[in-house]
Amino acid sequence: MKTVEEIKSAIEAAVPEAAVEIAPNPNPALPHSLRIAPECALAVAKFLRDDAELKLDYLSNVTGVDWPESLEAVYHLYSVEKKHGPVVIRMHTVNRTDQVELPSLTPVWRSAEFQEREIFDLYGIVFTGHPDLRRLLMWEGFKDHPMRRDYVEPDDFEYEPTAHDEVLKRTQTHQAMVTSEPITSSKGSEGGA
Amino acid sequence: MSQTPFFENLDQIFVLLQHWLVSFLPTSWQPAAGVLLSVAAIVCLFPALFALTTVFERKGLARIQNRLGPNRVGPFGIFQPIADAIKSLTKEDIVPLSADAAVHFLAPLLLVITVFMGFAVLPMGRNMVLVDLDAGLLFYFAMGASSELAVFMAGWSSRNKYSLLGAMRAVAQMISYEVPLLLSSVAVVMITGSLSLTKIVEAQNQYTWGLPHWYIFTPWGFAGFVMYAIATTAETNRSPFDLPEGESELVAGYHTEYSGFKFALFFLGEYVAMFSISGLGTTLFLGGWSAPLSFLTWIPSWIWFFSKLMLSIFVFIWMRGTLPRLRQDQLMNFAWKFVLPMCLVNLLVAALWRFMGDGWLRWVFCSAILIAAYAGMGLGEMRRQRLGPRSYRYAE
Amino acid sequence: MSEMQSHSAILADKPESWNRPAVMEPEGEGELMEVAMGPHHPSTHGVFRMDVALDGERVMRLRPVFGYLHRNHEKIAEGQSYLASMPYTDRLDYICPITNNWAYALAVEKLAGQEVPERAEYLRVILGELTRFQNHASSIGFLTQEMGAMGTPLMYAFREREKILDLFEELTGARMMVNYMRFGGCRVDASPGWLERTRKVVAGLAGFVDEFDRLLSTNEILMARTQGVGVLKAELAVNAGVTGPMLRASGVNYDIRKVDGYGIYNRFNFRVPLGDHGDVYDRYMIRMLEMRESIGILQQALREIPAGPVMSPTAKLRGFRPKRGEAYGRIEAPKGELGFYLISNGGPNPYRYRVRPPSLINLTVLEDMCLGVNVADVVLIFGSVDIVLGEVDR
Amino acid sequence: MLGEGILKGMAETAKNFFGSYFSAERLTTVEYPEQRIAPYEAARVFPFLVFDGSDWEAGMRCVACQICEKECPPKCIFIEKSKDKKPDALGKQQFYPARFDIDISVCMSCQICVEVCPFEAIKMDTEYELSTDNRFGGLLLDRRQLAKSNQYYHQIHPAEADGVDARLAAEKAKADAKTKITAEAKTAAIAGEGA
Repeated sequence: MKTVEEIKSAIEAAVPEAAVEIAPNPNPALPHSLRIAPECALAVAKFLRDDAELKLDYLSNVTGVDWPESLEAVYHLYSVEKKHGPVVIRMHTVNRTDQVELPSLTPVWRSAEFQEREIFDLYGIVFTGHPDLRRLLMWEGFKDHPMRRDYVEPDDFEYEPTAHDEVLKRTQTHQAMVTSEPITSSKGSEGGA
Repeated sequence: MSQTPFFENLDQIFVLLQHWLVSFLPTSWQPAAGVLLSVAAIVCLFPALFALTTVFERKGLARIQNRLGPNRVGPFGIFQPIADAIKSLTKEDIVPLSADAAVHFLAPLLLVITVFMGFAVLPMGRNMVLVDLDAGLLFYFAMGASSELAVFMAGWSSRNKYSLLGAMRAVAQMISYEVPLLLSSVAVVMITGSLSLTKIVEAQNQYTWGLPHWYIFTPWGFAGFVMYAIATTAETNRSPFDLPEGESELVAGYHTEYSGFKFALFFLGEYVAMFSISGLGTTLFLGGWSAPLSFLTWIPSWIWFFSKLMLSIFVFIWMRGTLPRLRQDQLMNFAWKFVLPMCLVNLLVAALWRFMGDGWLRWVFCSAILIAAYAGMGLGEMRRQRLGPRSYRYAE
Repeated sequence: MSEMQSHSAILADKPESWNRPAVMEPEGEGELMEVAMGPHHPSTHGVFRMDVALDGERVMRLRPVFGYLHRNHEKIAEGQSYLASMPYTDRLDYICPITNNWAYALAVEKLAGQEVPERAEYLRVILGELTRFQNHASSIGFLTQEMGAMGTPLMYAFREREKILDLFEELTGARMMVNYMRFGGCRVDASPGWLERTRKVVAGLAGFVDEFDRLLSTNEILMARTQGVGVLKAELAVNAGVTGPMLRASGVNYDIRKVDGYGIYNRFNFRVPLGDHGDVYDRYMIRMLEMRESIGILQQALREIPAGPVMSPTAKLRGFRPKRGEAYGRIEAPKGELGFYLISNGGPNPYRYRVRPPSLINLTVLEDMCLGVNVADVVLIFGSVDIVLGEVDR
Repeated sequence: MLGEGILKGMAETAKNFFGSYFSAERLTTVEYPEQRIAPYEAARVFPFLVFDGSDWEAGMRCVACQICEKECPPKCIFIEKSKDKKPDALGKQQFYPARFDIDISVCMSCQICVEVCPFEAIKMDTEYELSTDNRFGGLLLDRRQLAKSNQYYHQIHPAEADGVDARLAAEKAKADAKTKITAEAKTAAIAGEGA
């Protein structure tokens, strides 16, 4: 199995226009990953899958990560034929608000189909070229993306007898909205439930 | 026939009882009253048997699956059907808004009525037959065939996709299996030379060396019985042919939209159909009410009839506990490409049997034809569909 | 849709049939019948829906709909400490909680560079293989249940599962929600009596597999229903990320126990059965054969288990803060590759916590396998994938 | 091939049918309300608070450190720390929980509170018949309902409780030795001062 640096040079040799950089992982648990510019991602992915030496034919895991300045999609690749891996590739969006498009890798690895839908659903990354980009876990018509760190939970009040900290605060704001009578501690709300 | 009068009376107890009761009435009323009494007896007896069978079925299935089964209502759970009856009577009777209410209401009634009509010609013991029709078998099949209408009415009127799919499956299946059902019975008619069910039983009620002359103990009778049993299972929508109700596919098939008492009627109809069709099978192939060994003839005939009936019910339950179900197209293929040809071969064999006369040669010859046909067709079909056990390799 | 065109241009030199399921055309005139199978359909476990378009009884289109059991497990885990997510992993694939524990513990141990004592590794293998055994047995039971076998095989499977769950309860205190593994070992040690009882149970398991074999393997109806149904080609299976017995039934030799040799699997002698047809029958048989291999592994592990501690002395329970960085830990769970992807920013909570659910990803090819088959086979194919909705929806 | 697979299966179910009447191995059902299985020693249902001695309030081991409240995955524990301090079993002045509630409708029996508790104050109960007709109040246990004696703990988890007692005794001995040393040092210091 090639090292990450060798893979990088192999990609650059095969796909000259590709912009690939190594994103270091401070932890020895997983090799450094390859950050790929979205424009050439499809070509790089195809190279990784079809290259006779790499043969990364199996895309195991696709996931989103919410960084403070951008959204990221992470792909974990293995080879079933050569039994090596993992190679981690990642892609960044430009920002977290309006430029959240990334190319879909579903045309190269079918296993990305549901996982990219899930990322679209939970993180709001729009995968261009995905054959069927709909929400996966949340329902159609749901607003917002729950896995983002700035996601605000809706005010769906649920009685909890041991409300404390955040839950108590939420309970109180909800009660303030619904009734004029605020509750002070958790025991006080027992009658209202 | 060395029967003591006591056992003879016991054998005829129901007949005597009926005569005694009717004798209080004027002579001109007597035939009608006699019939009414018998009808009442049948209409009471089989639902009771149905109630018992449901609890036996649940317990039997439970034991097959290493469970205890219902054991909470009464000793050994024997009163479970009463609790079930109360439950289904008190449940809300839901009719879907878009359903055709009249047809939706009539379907379970029609099913139950047609199913009970079949009992009119079944001899349930010596001299115990409601109407001894000369063409009893024909009447029976005519009645059996009309139950398909009820099933289709139920599926169609419910306006539910699962009901409709279930009804379509049920009708296709029941019509397909009607053919082998009839053809396997025809062999019996050919040998006996009569359509009267009483005559068919009489023909089997003879003994050689203490062994009975039941048709199942002949090559053609055995093959006919197997084909009849397969067709019966399909006709009554029992596992492994329970596609019309296939729970994992069609929720509950044609009675998806029935609840409460109407659902109970469907349930009743199905079980009573099972009794009646096993009763017919008993009559045709298992010697009806005749005893299995000549020295057992002192036991009343109706006991033999009902024992054989319950035995076949047990086999139904046993199969239900073991077998997965077939698919619709496989079921149809099986009917038309295997059971039907086998029935035709069996007709041929029955004819041979009749004309070859006594002797061991006809046993060998008839059995050989049947076994060859069975194995040839079965293996051919398995090979054509590429079915069979497989071997597996291991990676290092 | 210029974006789409550029994609197809890039892929033009190698047309891939596995990119999308084929589009089915109905025969003759007439409309398609849209049937929603689920979420209240008896075969869909109550929390799954398949929107099926039927031409007669033939499936023309199939859309799985998820999310009925979604509780955002990942978000919950990102809001609490590493340890507090351990009991939640029990509830992913609730048929095999031990392997979920194991995969999560493995990922965190990689992240923290934590060693695991020998005896704990053996206990993990023993419990993991017991879990695999009972999962395969009950999944075959569910499959035959959906084939209409009145639950008899399922009940036999549950009879054996009961014995295994009793062992789990005795050791961990709970039958299903075991919460057994910790980062750097296992929570409690097994007593000699427990090991002895486990040996006794394992000795009886082979007889149970034989019973299953007699009951089902040569049954003509089962063969007719499953052979040639729901065929999955090896290329598509690999490309779609299908793992576990389903992948091996398609003839692909990929078992993470062999490939990664995580834990101490390198020490055990076992074989990987492979199917040649990739149909439902192969999936069934691969599970049967894997059960037999599991018994072999169990016997070896129970013979060789050493004495010693079950928790590494360096393991930390309170104030556990792994190093910065990311880790991906994966194991061969009974249903396929179960992976946990963790990003740590050095804090007490994971920055990113991701579960790679085998059940969800194995369903990617559901439509491909179901197109053109009878509606009764949809249920069967769905059953042969062997999913648990707790893991699909998370 | 020709139906013998079906017959083999039928034979197998027949064996189970009759076997279930004779073999306890096959018929594993326990008829619950009449028959009960004794819970395993490791069994865990919901947590309870251990107290020493006979007075539940005085003997409560919990010092309201709130670690379990923080670590509880479903956040079902609610603790209010007392304003004052009381002497604990070792005679040290400690806070005590003015309120300690566990909502067992939320609790998922994971035992993490038990593992993280440094004071051996919270343990798992084996009592499982806890259904009540009061959905909210009945499933919210306060510290009075949660308090169970150390004898009870010994009764349900004998081996575990012995270990805990030994550990506590060792700690106490250490603490005693320490106080003795400090006391000696103190007296020595006083003596030194005097001299």
